[in-house]
Amino acid sequence: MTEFVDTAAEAVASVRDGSTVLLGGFGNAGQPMELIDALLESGTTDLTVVSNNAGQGDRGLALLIKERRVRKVICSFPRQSDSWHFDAAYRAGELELELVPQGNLAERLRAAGAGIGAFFTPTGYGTSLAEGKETREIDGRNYVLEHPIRGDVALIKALAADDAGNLVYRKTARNFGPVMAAAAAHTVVQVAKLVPRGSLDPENVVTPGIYVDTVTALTPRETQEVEAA
Amino acid sequence: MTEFVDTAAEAVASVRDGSTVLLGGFGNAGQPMELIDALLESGTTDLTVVSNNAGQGDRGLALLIKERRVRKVICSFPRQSDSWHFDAAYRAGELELELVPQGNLAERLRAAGAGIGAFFTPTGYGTSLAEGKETREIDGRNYVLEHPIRGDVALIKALAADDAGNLVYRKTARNFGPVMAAAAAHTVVQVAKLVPRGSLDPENVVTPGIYVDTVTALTPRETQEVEAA
Amino acid sequence: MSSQTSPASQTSHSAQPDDAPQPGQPLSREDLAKLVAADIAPGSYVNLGIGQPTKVSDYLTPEQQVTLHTENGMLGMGPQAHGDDIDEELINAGKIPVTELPGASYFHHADSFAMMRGGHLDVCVLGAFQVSAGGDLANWSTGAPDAIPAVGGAMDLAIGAKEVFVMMSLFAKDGTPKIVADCTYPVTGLGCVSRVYTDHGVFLIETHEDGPRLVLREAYGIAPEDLVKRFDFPVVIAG
Amino acid sequence: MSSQTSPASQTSHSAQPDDAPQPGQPLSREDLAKLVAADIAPGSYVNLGIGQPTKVSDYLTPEQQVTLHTENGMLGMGPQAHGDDIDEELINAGKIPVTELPGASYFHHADSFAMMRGGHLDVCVLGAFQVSAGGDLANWSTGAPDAIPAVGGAMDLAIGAKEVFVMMSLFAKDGTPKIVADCTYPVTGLGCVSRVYTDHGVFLIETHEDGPRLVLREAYGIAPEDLVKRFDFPVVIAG
Repeated sequence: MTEFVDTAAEAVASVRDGSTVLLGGFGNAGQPMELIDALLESGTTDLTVVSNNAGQGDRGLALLIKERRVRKVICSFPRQSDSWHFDAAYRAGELELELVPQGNLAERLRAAGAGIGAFFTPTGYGTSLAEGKETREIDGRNYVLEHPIRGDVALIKALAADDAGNLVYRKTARNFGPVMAAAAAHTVVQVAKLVPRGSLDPENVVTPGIYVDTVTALTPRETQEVEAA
Repeated sequence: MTEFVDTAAEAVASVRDGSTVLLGGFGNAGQPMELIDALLESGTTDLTVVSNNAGQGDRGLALLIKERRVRKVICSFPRQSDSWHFDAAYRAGELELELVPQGNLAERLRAAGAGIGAFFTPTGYGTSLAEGKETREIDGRNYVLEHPIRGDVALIKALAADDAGNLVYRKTARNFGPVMAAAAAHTVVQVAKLVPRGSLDPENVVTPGIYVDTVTALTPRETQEVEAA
Repeated sequence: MSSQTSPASQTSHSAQPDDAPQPGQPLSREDLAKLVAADIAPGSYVNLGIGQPTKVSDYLTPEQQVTLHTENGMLGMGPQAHGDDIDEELINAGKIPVTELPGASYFHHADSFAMMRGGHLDVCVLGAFQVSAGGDLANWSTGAPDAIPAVGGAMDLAIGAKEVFVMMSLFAKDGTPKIVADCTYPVTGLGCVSRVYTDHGVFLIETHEDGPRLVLREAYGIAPEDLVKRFDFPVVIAG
Repeated sequence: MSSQTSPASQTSHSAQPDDAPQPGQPLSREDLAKLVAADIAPGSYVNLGIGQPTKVSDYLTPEQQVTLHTENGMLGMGPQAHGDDIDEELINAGKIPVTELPGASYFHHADSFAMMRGGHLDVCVLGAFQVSAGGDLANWSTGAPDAIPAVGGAMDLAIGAKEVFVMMSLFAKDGTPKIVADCTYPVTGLGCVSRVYTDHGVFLIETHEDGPRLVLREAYGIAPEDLVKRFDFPVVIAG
């Protein structure tokens, strides 16, 4: 059952030292910035972070890396024009990197949530990122065997949650949210608004509440109910 | 690009003798009855049909089987109180059956659409339905290797399509539609209504038009536009 | 299907007098459903299999806030539909028309079975032909040579929840327990059952370092000491 | 990045006089984008990679009814957003704010990459460091030992469409062709490229029974016969 908490600090209390944390977002779109700030504030460390990027500028994941709270990053695209904190930590040998093609990252997360033990993907076959991995030819095409990526906690962002924990997202901010919600043992969501049970059309729910453990709204509930979707 | 045709007969013209046809539906919900009737009318034969059930009563798939137009059925639940045409053909040795657990059926179709070469699933491990299949223990759990099921043509039913071919479904009639649409080389959809481009909220599209090749509406377009979602 | 057992059908292991005090009566099918419902933790996501398990929903209370899943693509399923509420596009896995509760959601078959396979449901309640002492489940096929096979979602359900509860009558028509050392019917899944609710007793299949252990939590209509003697393998009486 | 080649950089294979008639000029970047756009079949679903390929969208006509995919979860992407239309939750794979066209749809990352991996896109247009004569693509890493690696969706895009078009300048700064016998840069995908659009020529990589064949469809700013001599492996001139 989904719990609703008032602050981002309470929401991230399930993250422990050494946890694997799935962080939603593609660039800034869908990045749960307030939850990451609360994680920074909480002092938890020795984290493995799974995210498409490895932090930009001087906020969010970039600050977690700057403060050396991240032991390892599993991502597809760490190097960006403003990823200076990642760059510094990586070059200093103080941050482990597992580089994963973006679609394999998404599918490995999906596999974790879907109870798939491993899967053969064509992406990366014959490249250095598949070195040492099992390969197989199936029906004339070559594949690499990839395994699930599970999280202890997922921190994601959605547009709205109802009282059942059902989520809807907004435009390309949806990105990794749905697969990460299913891939983590405990999923924490920051939403712009909470709406009453029954106000989301059951046909349009993207992430059912079964995948959502903790929700926090960035604005007080009272002011939001009138805007219910 | 999605084509729109006026009749179910035109819609099923892509089915050839010997085709593998994916038939949507769980029981009667989501079963594209009018497309199946047109297929019956068309005379195509020697079909391999992939569907959750194997026909009920004296309509739809049951009639295709009665007429011996189906060479093989891949399904999870052929035997029902009113599956007498399947029962008769099967007992007569005139119909091949590949029995697949329902979730493996759905996931094998999903794999076909998603370009996954094969996947390890826990479902069926240690049972007679996994006999002869490759198995593997991964992280202490036992899995069976399953391969994609691809269709030449998918025949499915949806609630509405817009001019871009985007689909929305209705309640539990959604069932196999989305995965079958992606798993077939050519996807044919019967819809209750056609709506103008832009009238489906992009957040709520379930099957994007890229998966939809042919659409036919069961009622004339003119009378439907006013009811656009 | 529940078969009352006569003393004559008891095995020779039974050394206790047949007239030992019986704590109450065997459970009726309704009482069994009530018991299972009461054992489901508040806030759980639950799939109730076709047949006897469906009855559990009659005894779930609103306070429990249990969300029902049906594998044909829905969470938040309500009671069976009647009369004008019947909608042939809103059915459960048994193809019976049902209703939709506020907070429901629909999804396609691959997403629905991913939800089960991924271990997100808390409890799945299933019927069975047999359960082994180690938690193997047999409920999809009698193995009769002339039977037309059909599996549906049985094998997915068997591995599709954090806990799998089985509901069945304890004894077969010949008086032998349907909890067995090894399943003689074709199995649906291995080591997947965690509890067995029967008319004569509730059994827990516990995981221990030295393997699974079959524990009798409570007996109904028969003394625990007598009940465990009906098995030709060890059954621990909960202390 | 386009490097004009001087006669001095031509290989010794060149026996033709340097002043042979040149059919027109090498293609500008704009002309190249125009050419690619014109080659995309009407009604296609297309993914345009970051950088030079993005320019192709400027030359797609409404009559072509091309639907653009962006791998971060959208079909029906419109042009870049400006001013008040900028929405940081509506971006393309290059993280540039874009717009939404009527008929668009949003989906999550696993669904988006399933769409690519499953071969549903008709065309993907990518930049490259090198392409091999057999269609291997190298566009994700220079292989420099001190570089921080980043792959993003490059390897998924390489195998993620029915046809993969590459757009690049034909010659490297040292004058050697970037279509090579074997890639010296780390590969992104094997045998995945079907056409290479360059300033000096358009090349088709055809599949034949005896293996892939590199065909020069048209040369720009240089005679076809001269162009093929710049390669140290066979290039067939389209007849």
